[in-house]
Amino acid sequence: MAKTAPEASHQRRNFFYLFFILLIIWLALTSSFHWQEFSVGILLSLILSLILSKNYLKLGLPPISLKRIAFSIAFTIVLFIEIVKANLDVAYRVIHPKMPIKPGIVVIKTTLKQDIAKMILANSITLTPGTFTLDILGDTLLIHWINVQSENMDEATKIIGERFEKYLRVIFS
Amino acid sequence: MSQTIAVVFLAIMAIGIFLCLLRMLRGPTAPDRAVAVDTMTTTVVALLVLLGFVFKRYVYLDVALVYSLLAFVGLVAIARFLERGI
Amino acid sequence: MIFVVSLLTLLMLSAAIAALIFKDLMSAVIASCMVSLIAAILFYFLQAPDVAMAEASIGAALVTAVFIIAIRRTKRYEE
Amino acid sequence: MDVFGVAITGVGIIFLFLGNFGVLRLPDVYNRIQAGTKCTTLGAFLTIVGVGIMEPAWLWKALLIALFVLVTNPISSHAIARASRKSGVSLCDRSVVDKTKDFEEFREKT
Repeated sequence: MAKTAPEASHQRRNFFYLFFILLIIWLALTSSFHWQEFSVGILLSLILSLILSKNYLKLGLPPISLKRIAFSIAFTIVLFIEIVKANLDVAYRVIHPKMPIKPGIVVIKTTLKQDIAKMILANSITLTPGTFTLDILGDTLLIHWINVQSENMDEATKIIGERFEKYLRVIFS
Repeated sequence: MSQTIAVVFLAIMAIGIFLCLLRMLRGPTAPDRAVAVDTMTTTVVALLVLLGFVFKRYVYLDVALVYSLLAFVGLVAIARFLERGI
Repeated sequence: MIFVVSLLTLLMLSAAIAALIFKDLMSAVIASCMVSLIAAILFYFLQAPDVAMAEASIGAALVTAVFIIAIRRTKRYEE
Repeated sequence: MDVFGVAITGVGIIFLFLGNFGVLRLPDVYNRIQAGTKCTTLGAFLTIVGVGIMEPAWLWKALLIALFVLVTNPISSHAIARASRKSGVSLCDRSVVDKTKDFEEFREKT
């Protein structure tokens, strides 16, 4: 079956991503750098990524570059800080005798296009203070908010989604 | 880590599991009970890793690894069934 | 340590009794999932990690899925 | 190093306990999922990493388990939340706003 040129390069890129991820998982699992273990790991991840790399075509993973790596590291740091803040927030609301909650369900919009970017955004929203993704359809997300600050869609988008979206937009542009 | 601290940590986690079980017994609807099991799964994974440390066996980490991947499958099956609507 | 083991045994017993008395079969499946979770920890305490691994994979994933398929073929509530 | 690992493990266990307590205490399903996801994710992460710090030979495998927990926990909670919304569990009395209707209209339009 003949392939167009962009599709072939896309598949090659997916192959390299999958190969490195599988190799890192193998190294963490065995925790040894003996050459026998290492070569078996390389062989296995080569075979698996040759078989499976076709299945990830529709995810739309972008090519790698220095800027994207820098923004990914910044995104990870921001995410971790937000997770810690979220925990302190939930702990305060649980321990407080009167339970200061004001729950509600709001709708927000996103400008991201790829499915994998939306998935990362939804999972990050789940782990950040007071918000939880209930459903997703196209570019609309349904959010449960434990302490509603704004019922308007644009304001809610600015408060909830913007702090991650500005990183993800660069990474997946 | 001394034995006393380990036992105190394990006891706190066991009491946490007890709280989840109370929610499972009281929960008015089926999703409430599923949430209790979901919370308990994560607690149990952490408990298995800590228990492996207390017994000083490297092999015990594999059980936590398998558990963290497979309990997820059971929960997603339950959620799919609830989603179809009865 | 004996406190933790006895507490976990009591929890497992109460979850098993709950699985018996629930009228909603879906809740009973969730309770039996919880029983196998605690059983895995108890096998761990008895120094049998292989049995714990089998219990974890079969009890939490496989048996739950089989029960759910069975409930879908029949009905959910017990009279 | 040992004291540092014990401290991290202790903080993680406190968060795990608070998550379990929140599951028991909060009023309806969605609030319970919030407590049960956030607190237990960070709690399990810190506990597992703390064990990895106390025993440096285990660190890589512990990090792998922590990564699996970090990835799978939001997905399973999201599946349960979606299922409870579809099966018609209502919000508690203290809720202030419910925009679900807008979302359903949007679903029918597309």
